[in-house]
Amino acid sequence: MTTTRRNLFKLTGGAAVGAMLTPAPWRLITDSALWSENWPGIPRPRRGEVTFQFGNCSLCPAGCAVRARCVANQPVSLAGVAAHPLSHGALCAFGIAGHHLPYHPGRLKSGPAAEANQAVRAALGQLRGAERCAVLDLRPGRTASWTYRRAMAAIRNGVYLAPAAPIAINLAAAKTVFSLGAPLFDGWGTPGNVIAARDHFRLIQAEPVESRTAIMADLWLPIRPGSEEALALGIANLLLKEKKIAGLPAGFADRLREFPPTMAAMHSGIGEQQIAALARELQDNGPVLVLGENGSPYAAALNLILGAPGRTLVLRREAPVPDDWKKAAPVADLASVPDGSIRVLLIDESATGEALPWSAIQSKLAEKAVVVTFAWSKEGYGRQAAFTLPTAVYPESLDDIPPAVDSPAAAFRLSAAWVAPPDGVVNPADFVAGLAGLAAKDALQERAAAIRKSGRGSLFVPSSATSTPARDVKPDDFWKMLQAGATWIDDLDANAPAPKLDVPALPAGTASSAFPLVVVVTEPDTPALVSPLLSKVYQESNLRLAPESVALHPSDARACGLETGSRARLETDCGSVAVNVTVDSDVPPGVVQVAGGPGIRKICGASSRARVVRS
Amino acid sequence: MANAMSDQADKELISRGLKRCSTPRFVLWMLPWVALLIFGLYAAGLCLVKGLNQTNMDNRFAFGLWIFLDLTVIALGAGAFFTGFLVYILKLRELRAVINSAVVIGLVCYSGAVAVLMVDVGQPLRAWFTFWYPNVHSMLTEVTFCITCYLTVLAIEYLPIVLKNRKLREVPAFLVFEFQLHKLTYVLAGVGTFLSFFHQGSLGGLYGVLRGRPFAFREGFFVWPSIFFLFIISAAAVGPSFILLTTCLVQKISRKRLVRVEVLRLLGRISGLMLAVYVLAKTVDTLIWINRTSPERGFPASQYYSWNPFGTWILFAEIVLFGLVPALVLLTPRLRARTGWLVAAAAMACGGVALNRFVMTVQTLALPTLSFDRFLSYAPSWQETGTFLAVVAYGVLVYSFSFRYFRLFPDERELQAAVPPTDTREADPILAGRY
Amino acid sequence: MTNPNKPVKAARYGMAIDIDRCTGCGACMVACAVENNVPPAHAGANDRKGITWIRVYKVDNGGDGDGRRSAFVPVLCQQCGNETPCVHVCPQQAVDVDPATGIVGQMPERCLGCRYCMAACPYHARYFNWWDPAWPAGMEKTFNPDVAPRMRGVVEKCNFCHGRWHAARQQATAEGKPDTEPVAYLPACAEACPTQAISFGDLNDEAGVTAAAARGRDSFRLLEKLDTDPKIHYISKREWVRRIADAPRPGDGKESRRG
Amino acid sequence: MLPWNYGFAWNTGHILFLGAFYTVLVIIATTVVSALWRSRRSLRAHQTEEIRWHSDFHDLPAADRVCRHVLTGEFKKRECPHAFDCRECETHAKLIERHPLTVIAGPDEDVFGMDFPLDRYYHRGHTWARLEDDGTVTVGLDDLGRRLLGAPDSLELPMPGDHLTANGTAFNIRKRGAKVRVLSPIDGEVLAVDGPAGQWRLRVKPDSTDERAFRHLLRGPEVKPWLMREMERLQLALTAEGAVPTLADGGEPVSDISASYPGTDWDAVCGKMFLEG
Repeated sequence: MTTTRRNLFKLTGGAAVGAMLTPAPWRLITDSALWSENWPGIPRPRRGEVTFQFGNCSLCPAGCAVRARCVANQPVSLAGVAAHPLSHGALCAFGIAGHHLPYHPGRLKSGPAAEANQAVRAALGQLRGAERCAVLDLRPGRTASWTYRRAMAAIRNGVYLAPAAPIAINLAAAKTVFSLGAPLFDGWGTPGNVIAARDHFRLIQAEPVESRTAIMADLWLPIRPGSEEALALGIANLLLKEKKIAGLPAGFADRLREFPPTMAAMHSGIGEQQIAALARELQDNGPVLVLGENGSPYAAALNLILGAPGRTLVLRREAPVPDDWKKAAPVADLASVPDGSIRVLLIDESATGEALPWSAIQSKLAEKAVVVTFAWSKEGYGRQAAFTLPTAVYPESLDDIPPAVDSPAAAFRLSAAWVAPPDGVVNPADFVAGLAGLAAKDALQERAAAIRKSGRGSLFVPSSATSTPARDVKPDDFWKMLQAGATWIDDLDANAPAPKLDVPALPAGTASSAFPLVVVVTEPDTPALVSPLLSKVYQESNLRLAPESVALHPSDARACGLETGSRARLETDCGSVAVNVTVDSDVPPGVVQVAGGPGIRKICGASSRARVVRS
Repeated sequence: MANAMSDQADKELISRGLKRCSTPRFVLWMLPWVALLIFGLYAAGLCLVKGLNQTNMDNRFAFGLWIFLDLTVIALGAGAFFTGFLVYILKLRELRAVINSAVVIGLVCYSGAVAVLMVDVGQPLRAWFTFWYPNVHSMLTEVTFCITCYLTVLAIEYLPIVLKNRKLREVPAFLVFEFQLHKLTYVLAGVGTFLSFFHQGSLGGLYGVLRGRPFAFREGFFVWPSIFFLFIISAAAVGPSFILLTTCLVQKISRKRLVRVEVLRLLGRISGLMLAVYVLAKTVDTLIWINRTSPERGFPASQYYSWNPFGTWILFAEIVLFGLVPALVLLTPRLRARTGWLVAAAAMACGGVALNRFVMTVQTLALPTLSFDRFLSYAPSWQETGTFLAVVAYGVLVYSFSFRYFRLFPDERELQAAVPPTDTREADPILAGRY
Repeated sequence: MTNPNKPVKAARYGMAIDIDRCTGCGACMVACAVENNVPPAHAGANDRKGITWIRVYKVDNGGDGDGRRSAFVPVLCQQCGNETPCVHVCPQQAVDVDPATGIVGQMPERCLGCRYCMAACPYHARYFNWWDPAWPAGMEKTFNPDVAPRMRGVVEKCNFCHGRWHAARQQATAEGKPDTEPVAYLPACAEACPTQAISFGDLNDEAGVTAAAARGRDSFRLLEKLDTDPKIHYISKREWVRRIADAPRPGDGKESRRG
Repeated sequence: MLPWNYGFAWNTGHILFLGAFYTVLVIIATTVVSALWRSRRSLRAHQTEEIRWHSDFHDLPAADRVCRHVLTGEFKKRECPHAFDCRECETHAKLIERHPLTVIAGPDEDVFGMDFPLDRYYHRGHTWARLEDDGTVTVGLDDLGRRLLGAPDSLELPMPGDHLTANGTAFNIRKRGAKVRVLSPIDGEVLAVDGPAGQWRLRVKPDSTDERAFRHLLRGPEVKPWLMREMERLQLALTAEGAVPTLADGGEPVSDISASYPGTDWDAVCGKMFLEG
């Protein structure tokens, strides 16, 4: 037959129809569905060998143990270590996403290290008279802290400044915990430890707002804002009826007289009988632990009165250090330094701890002072310092984590260092040691050796979840295991003396009318950087107050002319910071509920007062 | 000169003996709508390119303006199928006078709704999945299938109207095809009725089957909840009303008599009849729902109406004010005879059905289901509104075009004999713009 | 997933969440996002446009001042077992219930983004990708390889960490266990909860702690009367907390920032 | 959707749903295809003219579709079911059997001063046909038709050899915007076109000279009543187009009517008179 065009058409047509009858074309269409999955711009997860690594979280002083699931040695998810004697497997929201920090957009990757070094050396060269070179360490007790102290001892007029370490707390020993607004269940101490001990003590929370701790408490006393003092004194009144207590600060007795239970009831809004009952309970149901905001004299006083020292407040030995480290500068308090005397100030904020208001630091600086800060981001003192040098972030930096406040025994553990830090970062300890011509590269290893040599304590190995006496571990294994996330925990020495509890001086009372609002902190102190995924709790739900934001009662908000979402300045006597405002009827009137964040924490100290100004 | 020639060419396209405004005036009339269309297309483009974050919908208000208006528009477009059904199946020949217009309206409504739906879904490229992996238990599948089929039917029904154009008709092939296709229209009308019956219903079913939303959930029989049938009846009721409205509107704008007033009254009567049935059924359904369906699922019906602004007034407005009242007006010959009443009642009927669609869409989503979530509000973004305005403009354009060049109203020519054509030279061009 | 020809001992994975133990810390929400490669919020996102497969709500007893008491309730996909509302409405079978696990699965690659399932869900446990997902440069290194990130315009929700289930199943098979037996595993949220408030397990396993907790006197389920048979059981000793299971009561509509 | 697709199952739901869907598709497709196929067939069969006439006739207002026997008063009212093709109309056959139409040869009828000789058949589209002795048929425009169109602006006549169909287009005429096709009275082949301008005729060789072939045309006694009706229609058309009626007074239509109604839409008038709708 001849191939005319007509035949050709017929052929193709027939072929097409025939093809339709086979599954082939339909299969093709079905598969094309898969192609539409590859939506442009969506990164594909990497593949690789899955391994597990152990370490400790250095985001906060708790230093919880972490198990990282790694793909090709890159941590992709973090979890607690269940059997861990200190953290008991708990990990907070920040810790769980800690492995994102190296990729945080706000993270510093390079800085003027050379220039800073030059400037500092120049300044050191021309120190006049009593002008000092100071290191401000926000998380004392680390090996790095020892390096600083040694360096400062070696440098002329060197001073080592750090916040006073609080007395260790033995939560396990407490039968009653009376908290004056301490965030026991929200970022206090070691979360896992608190939760583990929870079933053994009765928790009484006196706080104006129903914080997470208040919700978890056995008894919540919704006191009037700023009336912690009144309540404490009211209770102290009742407790002190019979016995006299030594060591109470000057003027305490006078202040006590101002607050008989009736007054306390009037101020705090808690019934007089209830206060009496509370006092009785605290007396009968010991051992008692009274917690207040950091440096609250009233909590300390009550602890003293109730005989907490030696029972719930214990003296903690420090982890051993090499003997040749002993000639080190003493730990000094910033307040003890005369004003205008610091010529060179080196601030290490790479390990978050208690933040000091810049105003307090500023007054101590000499003119032409050189301030260098070592930080993850520009958000901290970087705003004021001349030089901000980037440091390795968690989980890049190899550092040790001192025991948390609720750890009665000394501990030594290393922060996780699973990810290689960028080239631009500086190790603050090395920088400072360099100034003093000190070799501190292997400080951690030296200290580990010293600890092992002491033969004290035991070593917990997370991979096997076993504790072995330190003396049974081979010296070089000891260091290896520490690097693999092991924790050394000191033995409790039975015959340790009760700690000397000195109650801080009472603050000058009478709130100034300039700051009408009482500051209530209900969010944990957030690290300088948090994973972008925390948006789940800050932004994509209203579970937590976002960093650098405050919540006000509708009436107060109206008074300040603010509504939800408006920008404002939070002002205290320590300075001011820009914040976002949320209006919330759950916040009692007269209270400004503040979130975490370096900015806010620097200006909001213990029971401070504030005002919110529209900006 | 060229202008005159193009004007002449344009006249050649208009059917013999029909008075239509001059070409420039027609262009003048179309311009604003074209502008609106372009704006709307831009808004829709934003939603397609940047994603649905351009809208004010959110996880709780998963449906918004678009779904509400789609439901309304499709209900109004039901005139096409219902009139077709009456003319070709029930042989109600009087309605021939509006059937063409009805088809165009139907086409506009359905194609517009489908277009908006394409913007509304997050992954329009996957629209065909519904046909490929259909979940036959989903009301939405039923809707998708029926609407696409019916849109095809409408397109085919529209074809003869186009081919009858005076110029096209000169092409023998067109002439013959139109003739043959017209002979088979009754088949399409039948299919259209079948399809419409199901998708109008399943549009209601969409909400009726939401077991998790006791406000919308209804019992029913077999797979169809009661709303399924309510939607069919209400659509059939409001379809003729909408044709009535549009016809009157076109008569006003074009200043012509297009259909005999008896036809309008007939439409009104049919509408009123269906509406009455609807109101009755709706009332019974509501009572059952309040007293059995809702309480059985743990939701006392009273609470739905205690969140402002959705008080019981909305129930009253839906059933009585915009249901019973127009139904009675349309069923009262004396009132029906008065064009004012006729039109007003038809408008109210349309409003009532729109309100019903609004309630089913917006109130359903606004009401809290968990004891600890809140009553939510929602306001459409300009992109959402713009997208819908595009559909409106598109509708006006298509209709105006069809009205100018095709015979939408067969009786127009005979009727124009009766009224001496008014001189509109000094009248406002848009109003006088008789397309 | 499972071979339908084999007789499968079906599991009914579920949770028993002890509200009295929940501190509202949010670890579960973050852990979930980490595990399932959920992107961080777009700048324009809020609590109504965000994606949190598990969301902790703050609830209260409606009291004022001293009488006010609150609690935290984690809400995730309730994995309804009876006429699952979302499954029946999806027009293209992007949602299904795995008979072997009872888990309600969402197939983002087949999802059209019509959001009908979201309208159908009484627990608001489904989330739509309103934006193109975006991560800070380099953060994609931390993706979980077992879960594919979703694209814009599709719905997603909790699937009891299906990736983990799959891994567990593979391991079981590798260990030579019959693949008709349910496997034990732990979703990210349950693993992350510092107070172990979330207990996860097979509800068919009568002896299991989860099943036992779910049977307990103080256990309840949200909107049980809707008869969707949710597999998330909540536990609280407090009577007022147990009442959150009921339909909303008008007048309680307090404008709280929480939740 | 298809048995080998994901999620397909041989259960009632699928069978019912997809069954219905496919049925609908098939019905729609068949409708369109059969319409196409039929039109192809009619095009092949050169039925275009016939179809055009039918579709025109279908669009005529009912008043213009009346049966010829209504004109003569035999019926009160009756619509022509055969599109003016009485050749297959039994009713017509019976009626003319009962009393045949006899043409009384005599002086030509004078109607409104127009001449309508009775020696010929008239088509309702204003053409006439006369059977010549040589068996050919002469076809021409009748007097009213001529007066309506006057001197045409343009004229399309068929070529010799073209085939005409009864009720099909005989020729097209343009006049003052009016564009009308004039219907052919009979089937036949055009032999020649002659005659002076405006007076031209078509000489047609009819397919059959049998009486049946002319049965659908008006004759003798039918002419006058028909013409009277035509004048009414013309008047109606003119008023509809807004002209002042002048014929009512029996005034004779001038040789070129269009000239006396400059304002009117002549296209519409002619369309009506030449049954083009």
